[in-house]
Amino acid sequence: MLIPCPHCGLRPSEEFTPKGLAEAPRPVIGGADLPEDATWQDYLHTRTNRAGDTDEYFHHALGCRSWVVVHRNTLTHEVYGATMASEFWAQKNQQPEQETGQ
Amino acid sequence: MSTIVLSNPLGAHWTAGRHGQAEGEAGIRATHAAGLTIVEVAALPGQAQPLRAALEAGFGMTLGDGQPAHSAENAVCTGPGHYLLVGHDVQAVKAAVGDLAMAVDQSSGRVRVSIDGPAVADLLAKACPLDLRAWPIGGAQASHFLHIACAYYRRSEHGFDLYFGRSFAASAAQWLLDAGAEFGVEIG
Amino acid sequence: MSARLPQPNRLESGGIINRDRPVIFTFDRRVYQGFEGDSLASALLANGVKLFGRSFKYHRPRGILGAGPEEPNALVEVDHGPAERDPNHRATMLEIYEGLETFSQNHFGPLGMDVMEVNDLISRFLPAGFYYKTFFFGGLQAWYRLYEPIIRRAAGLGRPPLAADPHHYEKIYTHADTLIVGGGIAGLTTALSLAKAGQSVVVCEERDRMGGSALWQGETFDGQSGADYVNHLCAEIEAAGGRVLPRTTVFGVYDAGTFGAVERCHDHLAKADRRPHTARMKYHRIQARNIVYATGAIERSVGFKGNDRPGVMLASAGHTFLGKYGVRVGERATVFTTHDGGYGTAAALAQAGAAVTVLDARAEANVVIDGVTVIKGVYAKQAHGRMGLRRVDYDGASNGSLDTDSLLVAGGWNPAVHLTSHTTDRRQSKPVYDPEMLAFLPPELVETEAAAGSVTGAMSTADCLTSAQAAGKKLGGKAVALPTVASALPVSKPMEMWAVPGAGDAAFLDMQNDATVKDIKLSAQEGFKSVEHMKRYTTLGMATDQGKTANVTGLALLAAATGRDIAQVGTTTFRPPYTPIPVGALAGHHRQRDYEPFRYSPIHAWAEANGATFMEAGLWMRPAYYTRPGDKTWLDSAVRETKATRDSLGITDVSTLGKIDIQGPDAAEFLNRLYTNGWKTLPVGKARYGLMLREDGLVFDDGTTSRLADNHFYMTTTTAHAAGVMAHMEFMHQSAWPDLRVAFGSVTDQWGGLALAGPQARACLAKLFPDLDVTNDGLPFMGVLETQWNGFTARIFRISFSGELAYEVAVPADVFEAFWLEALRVGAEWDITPYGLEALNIMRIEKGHVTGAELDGRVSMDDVGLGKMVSTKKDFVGRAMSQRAAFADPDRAKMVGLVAAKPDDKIIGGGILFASADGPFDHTTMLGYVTSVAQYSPLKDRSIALAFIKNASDWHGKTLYVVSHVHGKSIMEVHAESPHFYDPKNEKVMS
Amino acid sequence: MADRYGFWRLLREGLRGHTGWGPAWRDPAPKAEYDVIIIGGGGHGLATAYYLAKVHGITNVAVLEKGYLGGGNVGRNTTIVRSNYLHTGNELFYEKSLQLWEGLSADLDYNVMFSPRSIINCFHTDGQRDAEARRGNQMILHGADAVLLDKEGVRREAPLIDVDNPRFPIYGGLMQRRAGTARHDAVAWGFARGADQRGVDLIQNCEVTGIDIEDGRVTGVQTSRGPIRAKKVGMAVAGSTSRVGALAGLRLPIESHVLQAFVTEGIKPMLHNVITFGAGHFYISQSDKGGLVFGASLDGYNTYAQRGNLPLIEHVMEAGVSFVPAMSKVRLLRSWGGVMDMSPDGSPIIDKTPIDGLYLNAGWCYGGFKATPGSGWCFSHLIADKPTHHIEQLRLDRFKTGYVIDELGAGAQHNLH
Ligand SMILES: Cc1cc2nc3c(=O)[nH]c(=O)nc-3n(C[C@H](O)[C@H](O)[C@H](O)COP(=O)(O)OP(=O)(O)OC[C@H]3O[C@@H](n4cnc5c(N)ncnc54)[C@H](O)[C@@H]3O)c2cc1C
Ligand SMILES: NC(=O)c1ccc[n+]([C@@H]2O[C@H](COP(=O)([O-])OP(=O)(O)OC[C@H]3O[C@@H](n4cnc5c(N)ncnc54)[C@H](O)[C@@H]3O)[C@@H](O)[C@H]2O)c1
Ligand SMILES: Cc1cc2nc3c(=O)[nH]c(=O)nc-3n(C[C@H](O)[C@H](O)[C@H](O)COP(=O)(O)O)c2cc1C
Ligand SMILES: [Zn+2]
Repeated sequence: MLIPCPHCGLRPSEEFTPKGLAEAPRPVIGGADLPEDATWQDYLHTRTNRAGDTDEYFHHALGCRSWVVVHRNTLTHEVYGATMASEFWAQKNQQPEQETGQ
Repeated sequence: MSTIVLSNPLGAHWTAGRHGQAEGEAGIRATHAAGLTIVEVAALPGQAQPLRAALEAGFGMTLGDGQPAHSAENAVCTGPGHYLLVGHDVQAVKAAVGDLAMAVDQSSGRVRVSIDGPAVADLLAKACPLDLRAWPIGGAQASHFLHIACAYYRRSEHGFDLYFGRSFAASAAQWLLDAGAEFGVEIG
Repeated sequence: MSARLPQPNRLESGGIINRDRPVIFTFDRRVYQGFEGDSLASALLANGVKLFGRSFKYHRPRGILGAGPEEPNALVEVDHGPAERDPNHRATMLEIYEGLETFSQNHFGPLGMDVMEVNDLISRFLPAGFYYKTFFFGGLQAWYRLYEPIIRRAAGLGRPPLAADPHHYEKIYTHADTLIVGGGIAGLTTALSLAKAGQSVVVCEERDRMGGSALWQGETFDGQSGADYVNHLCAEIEAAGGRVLPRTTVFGVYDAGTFGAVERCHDHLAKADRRPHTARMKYHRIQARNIVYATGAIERSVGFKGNDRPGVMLASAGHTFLGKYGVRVGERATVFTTHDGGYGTAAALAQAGAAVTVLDARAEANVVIDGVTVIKGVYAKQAHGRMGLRRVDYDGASNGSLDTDSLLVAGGWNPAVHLTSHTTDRRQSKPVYDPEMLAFLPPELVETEAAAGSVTGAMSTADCLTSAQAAGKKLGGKAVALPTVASALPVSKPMEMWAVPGAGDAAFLDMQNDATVKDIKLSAQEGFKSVEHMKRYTTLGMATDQGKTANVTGLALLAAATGRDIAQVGTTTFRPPYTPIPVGALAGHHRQRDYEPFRYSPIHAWAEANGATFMEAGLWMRPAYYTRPGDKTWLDSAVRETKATRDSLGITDVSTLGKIDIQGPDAAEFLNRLYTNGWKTLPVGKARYGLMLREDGLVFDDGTTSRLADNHFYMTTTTAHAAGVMAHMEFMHQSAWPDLRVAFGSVTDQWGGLALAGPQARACLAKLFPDLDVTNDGLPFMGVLETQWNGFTARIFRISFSGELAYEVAVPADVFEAFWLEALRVGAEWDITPYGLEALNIMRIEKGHVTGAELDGRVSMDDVGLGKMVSTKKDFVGRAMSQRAAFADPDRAKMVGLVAAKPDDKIIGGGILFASADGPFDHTTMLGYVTSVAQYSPLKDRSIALAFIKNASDWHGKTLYVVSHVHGKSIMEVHAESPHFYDPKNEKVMS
Repeated sequence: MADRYGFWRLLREGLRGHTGWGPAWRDPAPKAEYDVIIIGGGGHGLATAYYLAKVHGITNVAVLEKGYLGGGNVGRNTTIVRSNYLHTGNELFYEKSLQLWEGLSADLDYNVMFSPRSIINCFHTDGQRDAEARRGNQMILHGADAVLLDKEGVRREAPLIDVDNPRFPIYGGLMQRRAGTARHDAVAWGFARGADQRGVDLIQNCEVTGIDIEDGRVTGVQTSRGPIRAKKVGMAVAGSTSRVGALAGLRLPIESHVLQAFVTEGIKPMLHNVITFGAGHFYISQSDKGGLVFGASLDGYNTYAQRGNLPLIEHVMEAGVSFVPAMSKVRLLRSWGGVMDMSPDGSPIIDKTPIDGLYLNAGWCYGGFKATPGSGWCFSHLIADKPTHHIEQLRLDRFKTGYVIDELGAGAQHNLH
């Protein structure tokens, strides 16, 4: 598998460490308040785990050390692109979610 | 001060002279630069462009664009807004980057081995996953050398600088000699 | 050059072997001669050898079926000796060289008299899956001790090597625009078309040379022989910058244009000719935008009784031995064919002087060849001749018997579609059955793929060339001038005959695994109707050849047995590797010593020279203890080092700790979010102990972090977690808090660090830094100073892991060895003693400090007594989840200290705690467990330990029992107390 | 039972040309309604149906399988059976399962070839030894067996292991003698035949495409072969858990990852035990046919494709040759993958769902083959409203409460387990 690191370009997957699906952002907490339990469950444990298009965290550990969110298909292993993790959630908030995959 | 002997990070096998295949011209010539100043610079969020401008202004270098990115001979780009500045005074670098970036001395932390010679492409094909055809002279890439993280800088058609973490350098040196044995390695 | 030995089946001329280079080799210790360019199979056939091996299950005598990688029968062992022995070489792929030694396999007794052949006699009791139905009488022990060992001994083919492989292997990253798989005429033509268009191409050919069928079919190309024309094509491809790699099997297709190929570099060379420093095999990880499947087609046999007898082979194999090697496989040959193609082989054999009869399954066939008898409308009913074919019975429109020494079967062609379906899920399509061609053809290909040659179902060479032209065009190639082919090879579609009427027992499909026509029927009868069930039940296609000649026939017969179409039945899944490849070839360089890199401290060489024994942690080699004269055991060393430190002065290397430099206006805020405690108020010039949780609320790592300036921190982590902490920080910063104005980098390798510990630590430090105020006021506990040592930056941290008055001093790694030696020199006055991890372990256990043994990823802050280190005024990683019910459960085990009741007892790590020595010992009565043990604590003059136990503080002052069943059910009395045995008020570290 | 297997039967059939063997299971058309539907004809689904019929007398049961029986992970795993767990939540369950394995062939009248050839987990440091000693002790306290071997003990048991490995020397190993391997396909087929004989309908090529729920209660399923009503529905779909769960509107704590496995050409016996190489997450055994069967860790990325990629393959081979140097020349015959239902703590879930009558059996990661009989046993009890203590801690809500069962201590990241 090749992963298009936004900084480095197409690189073989062994340079990356995958972490898991990026389905929900880390809940933001103001001060000492705890968020709803469900948001934390969504962040840490529960997953839609779609068979089709997904977003997934990869760390370019043997490369530029960026965390990237890779947009890919879990049925075909097609990779559509990748976004820097640092930009991913901000961009996501701007665009209404497009429902793709199955 | 100058009486202090810098210790050799490359291990006992890295000795001057010919290694591996002994006949003919050495396929690989390798050198290690001891005592080189290396400063790691990392831009704060949003400051990558200003940092680049500051480096270009401060050191009169041109940092190219595109992939592989933003490198000059003594400014090796290893990540977004991330450089190894080589051969510059540590304080001068700190002064140049000011509040735009982290700057930290890595002169001891990184080891540079430079390789050259007709078999360099064949050697790299054993160790580095990157396609040399898409790698311009003057381009830097952060990748790996066999299993060891390595930042590369391409100086010329056959000339590459390899930057390893110091604690890995002895294994890297050993593996470089293993992979190069077929071609003959001359350590200068 | 040695004398010529007779080779009875070798023709005077013909073939592309080098007759000027005779080669001597052995098979089962008999000496034979062949020629350079021979395969073991061709050379032995030339010498009249028919028997090559024994089948897997019934131990039937077997000869040669194919001439290439499809060969199921003729597997041999090469070389001997525990390390050199190399089993399961296909004789058809093994090139002979001077001095080659080969041995037949899988027989008990000589190859000709294998006692295991009784299996063949009782084969009627050993149908497919027989073992599922029996062998359970007597229960588990009977199976394990009685039946299974018998099955095991019988299983397997070759004998395994029993020592490390002396050869070396390499991985090569190979890049190209287009990979062409198959160096036949089609692959080469496509390659040339692409190379001419400026693409970089690599052509991989599994066999010993490029050319494929063109090397034996006897056709001419613009008047040139096949071999010459192939050489011409290769030269042109190379001239255009392309590469051709013979002896290179493309074994698998992976995602995004990644392909695996293995090149055999040594196996064909005499040992003296193998260049030193070069690899036996090269594994090419190929990255290419496009792929061309030009893999050709593999011939199939027909199911009839005795179709496995030595002397029965595929027509294309017999033809290859003749055309490529100049070996005539028989004098009285019979060709059994279902299509016109068999006549080409018949003609070639007749021309070579054999008496040939063709049995044509078709009633109306109209190919006529001079001197060849043709019997139409008949099929081979049974072949006779246990050790070598003698006779074949035929039946059908007429019946009779023929005396014959070779039977060449042309049952049709199976395009080698394997690679096209390694990533079927990518296209959601599988190979498609073409009922006209009676073959599975490649599925519809995507734009980066093309297929060329007989793999597409094209039959004549001219059609193959046209398809190659088209494949080149699809991928952007230039037109190439196609040669005029002069061919005497008739082609036609085959007649559908998978097995002859009445075939059952002893009509073999999978020759190696002995799966018969009958087994397929039985499988269907027993409800194993899915093709995958049939495969697994009969093991058809699961042998070393992966059913290259058998699979399609098997599923066609299954279709018939279950009343379905072949297309409905479908194929089983093709999987990598295409043909078997040594495990070692894929491991390449990274094995044993070189499995992973070592990380070395800057004083590694010094430690090695000074008696250190090392311990691995996070790839680092860390000194565990230094053996000195008088130390009898490691414990002697560790206790000596401990006492010296506690009494006077110890020194240890802490260079391996993870170190992270953190800078930026939000650095303190960043730390606040990473650590559980507060960081904003930490003054410049001070260090603080910090605990990091994972997001699930459990402890991740600990360490001290120092504030060097308002916006500048220096963090340390444990050695084992350094890489993980760095990745975690990068993740949190980039994914959760990208706006925090902070940047950081690992400086682990930049700094060498040592700790001076013990009552004389301050005196020693003062001597190292004479200009510095290192008094308790000048450098108080948790104080940090940055200074110079011989012109190099030095950082001094007054922190202590050992529990003694201690300082950690870091200097750049380049000068660390010099600094270390200097410390040893000035410390000599106080008998400075280097100590390793074992002594450190004793001291930190005495002090009640935790390490990875306690922080095992399952404990909370509270569990290790650090629950107070939580700032409730802020968010931090793990805070939310540590509010979950389980964290407040009073039953959670927490840390406690243990002291052995008897001075000579050594507490056992991993022992379980119970309240009573009398049991019962089970999971309901267990209270806790031991994590870290000091086998001897000078402080307590006996063994002590850290442990976790329910209601920990209730146990202080009470007696417990450490029980370890895995240590001979040892039961040991211990006393529980606070884990902070040593200097609980921290007077020493503050002194 | 009418169609009993055994030596004499084989002899008789051998003499009369094997014409008397009936189908191992029927090929029934789905009925309109069942008491219980099990989704998934893998090991767990088939075992659940078998025990529902055998132990609870509930025979109006259908197992719906989208492909062919046993074609999922039960048919593609490395067949290791063991009960060497640390935590009570797992050990109670897996030891029960191991005990069922020990009598399984006789119980099923089908030779599943369970072979207690022992497993040895090798360790490389003193700290790891203590952790393994603790595990061994806890196993014994739960009624299992364990032996702590030193370096020489490992050498004796498995002479081809490179215990003196210069990179990661082996200090010793934790051995469980009762552990071993079984013939994967036979397990699926044996349970299938046993269930079928007791009246269970095994329906192949029948994909569940919807789960019908009325008023919070399950009423049936939609399938590629039409709707089927049911009073209770049990999910045992391993790698497809999230997809099937979604049909009932459930979002579950599961990611799908691929684990690759490898088999070499058959060779004469060279390894007796199942052995694992801690430093490389590598494990290996030799099958009765003579193939070395081995694997290591996940590829790491999420996928539903039953295949992996080269970087992991290279890693596995490197670890293998480092651990068992003699395997370098042995040829790899085939490699494949299976889709794992990875839970956040690496331990399974056998529990009710928030929907009445819908039951969940999932989270098997790469350890569910050994669980097959135990899982079927416990799941059938749960569905029959007689839950057993073995699954007390394998709860779905444990991620909310924090009572996770984390054998590795790796934390809430699915692909680390
Ligand atoms: C490579 C590999 C190695 C492994 N090694 C081991 C090991 O050594 N030891 C061990 O204990 N475990 C091992 N495992 C894990 C073990 O195989 C699994 O955990 C276990 O088999 C899962 O349970 P199962 O048998 O019921 O799953 P499966 O056999 O996968 O059964 C699930 C079934 O559900 C079906 N299904 C899915 N969706 C639907 C639908 N919508 N409708 C109808 N049917 C559906 C599937 O087709 C499948 O047949 C390994 C797994 C793999 C992949
Ligand atoms: N009637 C038919 O279907 C039929 C059958 C056989 C041959 N032919 C003749 O074959 C010629 C066609 O040439 P072609 O090039 O299509 O086939 P070919 O058989 O000549 O060449 C294919 C080559 O691909 C190689 N190969 C296959 N899989 C490989 C892999 N995974 N890795 C590396 N190499 C691999 C084979 O070793 C073979 O040499 C024509 O002359 C045609 O007449 C036709
Ligand atoms: C324990 C075990 C042993 C296997 N042995 C063989 C074998 O000897 N030959 C073979 O071709 N495949 C063997 N396989 C692999 C199967 O052929 C098949 O690849 C696997 O079950 C996955 O199915 P799939 O490839 O059809 O997807 C074995 C599989 C397992 C689980
Ligand atoms: Zn990158």
